[in-house]
Amino acid sequence: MPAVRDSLFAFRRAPLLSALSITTIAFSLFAVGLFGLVVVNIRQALERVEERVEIRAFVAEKTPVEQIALAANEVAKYAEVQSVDLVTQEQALERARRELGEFKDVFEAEFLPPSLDVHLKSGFRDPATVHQVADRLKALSFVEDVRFGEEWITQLYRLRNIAGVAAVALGLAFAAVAIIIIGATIRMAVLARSREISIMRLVGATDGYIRRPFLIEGFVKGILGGALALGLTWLAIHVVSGYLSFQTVFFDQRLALVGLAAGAMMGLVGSAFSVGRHLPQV
Amino acid sequence: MPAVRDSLFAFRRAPLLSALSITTIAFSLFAVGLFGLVVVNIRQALERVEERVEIRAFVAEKTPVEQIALAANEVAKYAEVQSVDLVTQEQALERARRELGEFKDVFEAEFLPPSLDVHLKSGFRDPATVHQVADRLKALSFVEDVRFGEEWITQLYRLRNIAGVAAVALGLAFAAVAIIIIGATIRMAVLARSREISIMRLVGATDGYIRRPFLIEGFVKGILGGALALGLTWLAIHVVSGYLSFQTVFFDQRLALVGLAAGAMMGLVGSAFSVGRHLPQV
Amino acid sequence: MIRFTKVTKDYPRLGAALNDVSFSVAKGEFVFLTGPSGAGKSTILKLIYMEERPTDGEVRVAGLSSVTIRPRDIPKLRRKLGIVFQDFRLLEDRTAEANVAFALEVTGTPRSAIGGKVSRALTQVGLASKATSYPRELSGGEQQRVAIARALVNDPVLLIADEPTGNLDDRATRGVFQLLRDINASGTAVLMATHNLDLIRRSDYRSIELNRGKIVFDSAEAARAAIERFAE
Amino acid sequence: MIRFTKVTKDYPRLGAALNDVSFSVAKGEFVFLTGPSGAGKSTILKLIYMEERPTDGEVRVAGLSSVTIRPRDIPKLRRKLGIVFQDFRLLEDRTAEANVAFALEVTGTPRSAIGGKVSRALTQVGLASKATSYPRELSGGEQQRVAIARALVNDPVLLIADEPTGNLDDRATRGVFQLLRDINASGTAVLMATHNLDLIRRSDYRSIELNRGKIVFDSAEAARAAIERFAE
Ligand SMILES: Nc1ncnc2c1ncn2[C@@H]1O[C@H](COP(=O)(O)OP(=O)(O)OP(=O)(O)O)[C@@H](O)[C@H]1O
Ligand SMILES: Nc1ncnc2c1ncn2[C@@H]1O[C@H](COP(=O)(O)OP(=O)(O)OP(=O)(O)O)[C@@H](O)[C@H]1O
Ligand SMILES: [Mg+2]
Ligand SMILES: [Mg+2]
Repeated sequence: MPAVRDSLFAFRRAPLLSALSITTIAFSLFAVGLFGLVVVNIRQALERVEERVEIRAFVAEKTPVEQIALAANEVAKYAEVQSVDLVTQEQALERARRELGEFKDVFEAEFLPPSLDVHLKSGFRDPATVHQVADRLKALSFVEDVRFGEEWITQLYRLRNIAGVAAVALGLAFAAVAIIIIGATIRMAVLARSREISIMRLVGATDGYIRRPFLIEGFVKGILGGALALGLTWLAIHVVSGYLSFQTVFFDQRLALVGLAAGAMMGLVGSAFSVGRHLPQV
Repeated sequence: MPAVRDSLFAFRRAPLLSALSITTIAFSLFAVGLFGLVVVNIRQALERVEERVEIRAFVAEKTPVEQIALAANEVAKYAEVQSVDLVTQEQALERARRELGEFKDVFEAEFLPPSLDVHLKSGFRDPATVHQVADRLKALSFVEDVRFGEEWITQLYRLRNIAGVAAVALGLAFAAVAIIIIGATIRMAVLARSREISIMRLVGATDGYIRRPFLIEGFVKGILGGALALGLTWLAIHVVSGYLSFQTVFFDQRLALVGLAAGAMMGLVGSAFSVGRHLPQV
Repeated sequence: MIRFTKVTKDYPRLGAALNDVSFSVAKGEFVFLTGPSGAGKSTILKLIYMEERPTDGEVRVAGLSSVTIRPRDIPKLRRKLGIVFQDFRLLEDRTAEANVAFALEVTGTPRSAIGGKVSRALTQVGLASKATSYPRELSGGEQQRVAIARALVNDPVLLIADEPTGNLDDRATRGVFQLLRDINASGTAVLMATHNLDLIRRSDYRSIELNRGKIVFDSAEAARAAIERFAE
Repeated sequence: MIRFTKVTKDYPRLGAALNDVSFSVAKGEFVFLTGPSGAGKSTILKLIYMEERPTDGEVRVAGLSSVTIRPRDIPKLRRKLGIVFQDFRLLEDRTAEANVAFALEVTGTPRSAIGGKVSRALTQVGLASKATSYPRELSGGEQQRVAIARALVNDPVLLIADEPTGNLDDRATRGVFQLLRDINASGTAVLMATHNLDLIRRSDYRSIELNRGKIVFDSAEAARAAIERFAE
């Protein structure tokens, strides 16, 4: 196929131009990729944090243990509830010491009340549901007080929403920029080959024939750009996570393929658009 | 000056090519700028946090207040020390309640010892100095225990160092990328004008004459790219800080000028390098 | 093969480059097009391969009309033509060989057939030894012959040549002319714009002379008129 | 003005395009360079404006030697020359006017002087009315005349013309030739490569004929030899 050969020839003939467009595709996808990874990692972190969403119902001090255990069984049957832990006074102290860190020596007295610690099922950890469950717990006769870090849960969800919206917005913006840059590169390629194109026309080449190598060029560059972006992202994440020593997740195979496909699409769309617009002007 | 006219003419003749190179300069400076702002803001935040570096010396319970006050005066005279607060048992309890948030109802007993809270002068808040002062405090007869969050201070400094190194490294990397891209753009311009250049040579133009418009072009594009980058950075910061509602600082006038100059330099260096390399090949 | 009917061609600032021009060329005919610089010769050729469209009138070439042709049919027309341009139009970054092969690749000739056709065409114009030279390594006359080889290579039904001997010495000019005659003898119609009056005088092919966008002399018409006068 | 001393020029794959060529052209002389396509005419001209360097021997032009010249002196040499290229070398994206002005701008002529010189040169070649046309809007002959105007515009001491009448009809050819004679009469040396033997025959200027890279005839030498024989 001379079209393929032609488009590969374009790489040899204008290695810098080609490298530039691949690099720009790679950089835009790299940016999207980095951001995507931030999102992926934030989400993971959020999920881990979310698991700690719990409602703590403090029990009046003189309540018999049997009654609490009974109530615990009752609460465990709520549709939203994943598990219920009964925390005795000793366990509460132990935990407080752990959680309050450097002040641990300071806690001597047994002053923490026992509690029922309720974990919700995933999918039921949004502020509204938490509120609802908390209200039901509050209605139990032996419960003195219910705490669940309302502020904190709301903030968590707000952060997640911001991250999601930003991911989509930035992704779209960068894709647009990349397509524009590819279009510009193809336009330059068209201009650089304008003499060749006009001669092709004069010896009887069809528009499809003239167009094909540009499309293939865009497609191949897109794929290469996508692959480069994946490599860069992988490298960046590993360097960063190695340096700051925190755990990170990389894209799975499916997402990596999506990245390549996105590169190819960007290359194809950009070149198709640009060729369509600029070929008639040559 | 025909050189200036020629280089401006280049913008009209190849608006897309020009826009592309300006955009790439802008994007690279934008990235540097964003990162720079992150650094600036992290630094500011660190400074604020740093102010909270304090050494707390717990005093044996039966020590007379006069002796503590005397010691406090003594400690306040250390070269490294900014201020010394005497915290009584009641104040300690009050503070614990405030700091421990949701568990505040739980603290009933007066079990916290009084303490001397020592703040260090800025410049003396590094781990080594803090250690040293802590040791001197420990030597005081009535001091039972000294705490100063060693781990925390060390982490803080490590973070600051990472930020600094990353700023320089990323800044250099991006500058290199930008210069390469400008070089590529100028190379394309040289190639696009190769016929013109060869004709110029044949009618007696000197190399300096041929080179000048490319240098001016690079310079002007660099300035424009720098300006665009400043604008983008400003916008990005304001959008982000507006959305996440936290306080940010922008570059001062001097740094903004440095940004413009950096753009101009990048444009000039990139085009000089590229013209020097590719002109002889035309 | 070609029919111009009351063709007028205006260029934006110039006004009429051609003014009410009518003539026709039969299958297999050999026709010279002459006239001073700027008379409109190249314009007529451009109308034939439909790089330009007439402002008024109709141009018919190989069964296609300038009035009804769709843009996507123009490649089909051009594949039937061989064109030698006044300014050669060779690709600077391809060898002589590749320049000729180009015309075949574009029209989808199978790769296996290309090599043979290309070397035959280059041999015909006497440039077999320069097959792998780039245009800048060729003299002006050699470039012109590459351009001719490219026009010949796909066996056109009509060959259009715009000043194909402008850069050639007398001997090479006669060589190229002989080549065009041979092609014509094998059935291809030839339309050749030239300033070389010697060639026209020495052969007895039909010649059309243009001046300021009008046909001022057509040897076929003149002959017909003479015959008519003789018959009276 | 020009002296070639035992000049040989090899091209990479071709071998010798010029072989031991020696001749000289005096100040103010008019010399034709003829010979078949590929004989080496353009190569001699390229050696004169130092686009190529000889493989062996020495080329001296306007006091500068190919052996000792530094690259940065080449522009100085070219500013003294006017060159008409076989393939015109006009800038596609500039008008005729701007193409001519270009040669002046490049050499640092003050802007105020450019306009007048340009329109005078275009008038000389009969193209004043096409000053604002772009090359693609000009016929082949008109482009050639723009190229001539550009070569004339900076009053060169030596005018080099490579086939300047290849695209011109007889009348225009005579016009351009007359122009070159006028320029020559005002003291400029002219070296013109051409295939047009008519021109050479009709004038009695010196002519040098090349073939396969060697000088096979030089009318000045022939005349000297004839005089010597006569004197015997
Ligand atoms: N695209 C164009 N726009 C405006 N004017 C044009 C254009 N093309 C040609 N012309 C003008 O039309 C006239 C005829 O041009 P054409 O090229 O047909 O002449 P020609 O007979 O081929 O001359 P030559 O022998 O010099 O090649 C000329 O005056 C030319 O300047
Ligand atoms: N750069 C080059 N590399 C290799 N060979 C070359 C180069 N330039 C010219 N030649 C060869 O040198 C020979 C002489 O070329 P030159 O251009 O001097 O011929 P010419 O006399 O001007 O011919 P014409 O009348 O056709 O223009 C030709 O055979 C040509 O192919
Ligand atoms: Mg013409
Ligand atoms: Mg030549």
